[in-house]
Amino acid sequence: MSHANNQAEKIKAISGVNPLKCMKCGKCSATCPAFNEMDIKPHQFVSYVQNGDIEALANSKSLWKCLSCFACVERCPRDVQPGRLIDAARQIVVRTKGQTGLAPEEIPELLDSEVPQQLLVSAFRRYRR
Amino acid sequence: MSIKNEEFRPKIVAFCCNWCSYAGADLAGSSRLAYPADVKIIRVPCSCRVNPMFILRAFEKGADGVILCGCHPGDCHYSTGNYYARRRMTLLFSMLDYIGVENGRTRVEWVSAAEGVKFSQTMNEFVEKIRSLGENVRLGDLRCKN
Amino acid sequence: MQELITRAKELLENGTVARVLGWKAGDLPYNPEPAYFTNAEELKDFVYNGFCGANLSKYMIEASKLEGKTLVCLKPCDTYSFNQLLKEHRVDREKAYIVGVGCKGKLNIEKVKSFGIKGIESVFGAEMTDNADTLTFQTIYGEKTCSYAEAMLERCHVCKGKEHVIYDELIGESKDTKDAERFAEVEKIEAMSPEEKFAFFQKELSKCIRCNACRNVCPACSCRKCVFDSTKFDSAQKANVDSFEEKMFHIIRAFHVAGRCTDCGECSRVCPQGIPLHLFNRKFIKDINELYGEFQAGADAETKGPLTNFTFDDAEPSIVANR
Amino acid sequence: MQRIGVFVCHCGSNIAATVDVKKVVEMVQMEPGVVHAEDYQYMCSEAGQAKIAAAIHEKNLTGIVVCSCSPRMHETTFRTAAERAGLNPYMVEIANLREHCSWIHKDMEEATKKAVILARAAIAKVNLNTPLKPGESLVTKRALVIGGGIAGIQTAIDIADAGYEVDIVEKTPSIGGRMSQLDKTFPTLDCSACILTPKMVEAASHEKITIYTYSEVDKVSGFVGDFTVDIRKKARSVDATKCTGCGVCQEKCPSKKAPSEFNRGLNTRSAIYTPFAQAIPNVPVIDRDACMKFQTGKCGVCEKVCQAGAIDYTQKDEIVTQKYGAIVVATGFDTIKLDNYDEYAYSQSKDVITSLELERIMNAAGPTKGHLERLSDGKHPHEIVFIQCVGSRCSDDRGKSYCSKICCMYTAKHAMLIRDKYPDVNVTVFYIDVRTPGKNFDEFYRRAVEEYGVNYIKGQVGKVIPQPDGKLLVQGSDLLDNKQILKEADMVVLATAIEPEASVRKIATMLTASIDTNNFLTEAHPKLRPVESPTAGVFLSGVCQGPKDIPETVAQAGAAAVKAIGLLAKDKLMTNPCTAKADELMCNGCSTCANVCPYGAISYEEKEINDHGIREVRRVAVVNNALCQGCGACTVACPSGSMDLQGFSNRQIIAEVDAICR
Repeated sequence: MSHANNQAEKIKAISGVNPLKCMKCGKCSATCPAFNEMDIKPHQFVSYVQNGDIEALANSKSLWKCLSCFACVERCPRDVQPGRLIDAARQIVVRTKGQTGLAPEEIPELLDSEVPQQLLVSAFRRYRR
Repeated sequence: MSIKNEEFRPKIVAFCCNWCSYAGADLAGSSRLAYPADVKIIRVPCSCRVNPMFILRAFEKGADGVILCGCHPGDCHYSTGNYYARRRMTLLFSMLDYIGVENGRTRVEWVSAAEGVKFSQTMNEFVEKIRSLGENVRLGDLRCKN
Repeated sequence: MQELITRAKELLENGTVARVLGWKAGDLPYNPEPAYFTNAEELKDFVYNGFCGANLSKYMIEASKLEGKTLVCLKPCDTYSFNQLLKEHRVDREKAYIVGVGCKGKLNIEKVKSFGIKGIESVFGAEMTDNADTLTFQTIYGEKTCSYAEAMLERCHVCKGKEHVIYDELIGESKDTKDAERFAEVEKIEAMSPEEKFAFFQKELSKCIRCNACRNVCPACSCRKCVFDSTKFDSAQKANVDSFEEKMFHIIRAFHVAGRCTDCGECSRVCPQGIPLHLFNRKFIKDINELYGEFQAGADAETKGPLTNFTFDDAEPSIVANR
Repeated sequence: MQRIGVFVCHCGSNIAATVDVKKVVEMVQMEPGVVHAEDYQYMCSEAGQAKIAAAIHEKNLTGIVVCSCSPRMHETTFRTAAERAGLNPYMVEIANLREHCSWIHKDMEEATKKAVILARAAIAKVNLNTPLKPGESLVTKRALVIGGGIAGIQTAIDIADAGYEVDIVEKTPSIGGRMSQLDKTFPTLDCSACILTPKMVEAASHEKITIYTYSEVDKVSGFVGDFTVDIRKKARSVDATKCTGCGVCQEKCPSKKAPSEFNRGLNTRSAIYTPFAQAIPNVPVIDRDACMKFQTGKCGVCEKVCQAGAIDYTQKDEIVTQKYGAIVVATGFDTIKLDNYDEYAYSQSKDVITSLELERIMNAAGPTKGHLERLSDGKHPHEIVFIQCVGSRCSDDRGKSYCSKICCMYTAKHAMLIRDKYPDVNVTVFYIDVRTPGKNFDEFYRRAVEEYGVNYIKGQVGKVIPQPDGKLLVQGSDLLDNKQILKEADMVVLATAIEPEASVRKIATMLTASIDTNNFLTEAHPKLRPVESPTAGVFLSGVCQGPKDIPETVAQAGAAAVKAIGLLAKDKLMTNPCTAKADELMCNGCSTCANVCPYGAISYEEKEINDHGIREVRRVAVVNNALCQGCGACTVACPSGSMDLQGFSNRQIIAEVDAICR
């Protein structure tokens, strides 16, 4: 198995998402609040994973623009859950960089009372594994 | 008695209802979806035709596993047969478990006429399970063994 | 007991009933046996005491075919069996005059003997009128005593209650003798490993001599012809030769009465080999209660039995492996 | 002892390539009862069948085992062949050496071994077979159609035209169904009512058709050719024989607050009402829940104004019991509830509507008299957004997994009609795919785009946000431009998924007709028997079987009618002889078997029984062979084993078990 394929398989395994279920309706992109910030749009994300182009995803801006609000996950009619795919892609990138996670003791000093609750929650979602 | 070092080939009886599971088995056949030859199918009109006596009889005569296949709940050709079969088999299996027969020698699976793949998969799994359990010694009648 | 005899005489005399189905004294002080009485003269032998464990409801199948009504003495738990038979059209309600007799727990002579009380000549404390908690035995080795409760049949320790579920009149006081968990024994076996379970039943069932006493006494096992005597299953007249035979017999017997067995405990009471046969029936009852909702066979004569009923979302048989 | 002949088929190389057929022939000859065994290239061919016939004559065979393909394939062939040769057809059993053996195994030795075992099991069974004779049952020459929409109407007319009596049962006060609610129809744009009304009139005036409106099927018993059905005629509170249909009662009725079902609740109707002007019959009903007379006892206006004296407050539900030979289900569809789709703001804004509601708005008899206006403020809209696939093609439990099939076309229709009538209105359609297979369908859609300038955007809408000024902000995506779109609209129309009418579940249960997880009725075969239910004598017409448009519905309605006519044309039906049978000597009369019988085929008789010299009257089970379908549920429920199934008896199955485990 090639490296790219391997990465795609990993993303599927981590997210538990089968991108083949996508019927390309674009409801994820329609619903995404960070759409305009993204270079690779949520629905494209799914097909990138399907086609195994993880390299592009890893280098994309979108990876870090996703708010993990999971509106796309909630509304996707096919249970494809693009948000989870993005989350999984982040995991891959983070792992390759050797940053396996956030230590609990590091959290308090990173906290800012101005930070919105949702961001915190999504950060935990992102890093606690 | 069979020679010890020979590979264990279980005897497996599969009761299949005529309308769904037997047709599912036919579809597995026409789709060439292989499963071990250890499985022998008996056609019954409905899963509710299968008397616990038949299952115990099979074990008595040396079967190592018995599986019952019927239409999915809600799809019974006779509308309610599999619901009765479901209760009967649940209680029977529970009793077999209670008297110490290994779990897994009996199984119920709902297989529709369109599920050739499922039929084949189920049989492969079941044969695998029975092979791992080995010969049925707890229920067999020694006189019936070859 | 006297009240019972007086009333029976009255009903016989005024023609309400043609006979009385009760118990008469046996050859020993602790083995009364079921009997018919057709007149006041015969009623002199009538007894009713703590040893009258027999469930008389099954006798009503034959009695229903006789001319006239039969007065039948039923203890609270026996009335469940009667109801079940009624549901299955095996007895005729019109042919029965049910006297619900009081019960304060029935005695198990094997239990008494296990206390070392042997050579019994007479018993005190087993009469219905006796309120003593102690049984006193006059034996050839002198006077011996034991606790009434401890000498009770297993079924009385898990008593279904002192209420009669069907009757024409009630005579005598009843007592709820429940002092144990009904499913405790079943749970104990369920907790065993498969090997232990197998060993347990192997040991118990290997005692079976296929005398069919369990089958003959059981009010639910009332088929005109049992499948084990029938040519229709190629299972007829099999001698008890190997370990599988009696397992098959007892599993199928229990299965055939599943959902119909009232848990009257007669099978265990009459087994000459002392096999705890109720453990089979009670396992089914426990499963039925857990999987399909609480069900007491014979609580009424209308409700559909759990094996002739279903719901769309019943548990799958795989639940057995996953429990 | 039987004299059994075993015939092993090569099926060309299908069996013979994997199973050593000669070896099978050799092995089965050692089985008890076998007096003849041979193999042949194609047993099902005429020459093969001739071999069977010859052996029956020469060797006086009493039983046959054919080792061939699945019994589902050729059991009938071989049974017929045996019958022609003078043998009872039920003395034939099939060992399935193809689907269950040669096709799934590769190793010849292993497959041959298994083949021998399968043959042995069949031989063991035949040894216990007994000749069986099918019974006969008469066919009642009358059909019932459940549902009075276009499907039901068409089926009824076709059956009636063939000369058979037909009854239509419709639960609403008028026939007409969903089609009567439509404004125009695609792809011709002709007016729905204009083409439907003549059909309704034809059905109503047909001498062979009886219509029961405001009626429901209460109970069904019996079986193919001989169903008995209880029809509940709900109390109309109006005497149909006296009513002249003048309509004064509806005009004068003071309680006019009930939501109009016909107009999808977009406006109200009176408590006494006919659903629409062309209703058939033109006899109103009183909605007792909405009527002041029934609720408070004070009113009675309709009674006072009715010249014909047709109002009858004391009317009660009436049960009509009728016998039928065939039953056609034509219960139709409804749109799904949108409770699970909050993102489209259906419950928040009156200007977010379903397509069926738009039909009513566009219709001259609708709540806005045919004027396109916003239901919130009555204003003329300038921007309309259509959203496709709302609740269709959805793999979670919020919606339906299937494509509703008709939405692409009716949306094109709506878009086109709006642009045609109101060129000032901009129409935007958000789609996932545009699906237009069908004659003149794609051309129709292309016209909407090319001639009428409807703006189709590939991409789904994520949410609709009602604005304080009454506008609707539609946030969607344009996948081709890779843009997210924010569009202000005045109205949003949802192409809501369709689902089978909810009442079909109950009807399916009564008919013992199988139904799938989406509540669509199942066909006997998805390709080859698409208008028949697996339950004999029950046929499917229209959307109750699956989504379809009007022409398809009408075509299927005709097909269902033909199938029903084919049944009604027969005088007698042969019944399956593999039925349950109670052994009177062993029967306890305990009713356990009757409790599990799905067909009510078991009854009890007090019968004098001679049990080895003892004569007594006993309660014994009696099976009605015409009702029994042979499932065998009773045989297992029976504690004494007195109930047995002919053709699949306890001993036969045990013999098979023994042969396999030997």
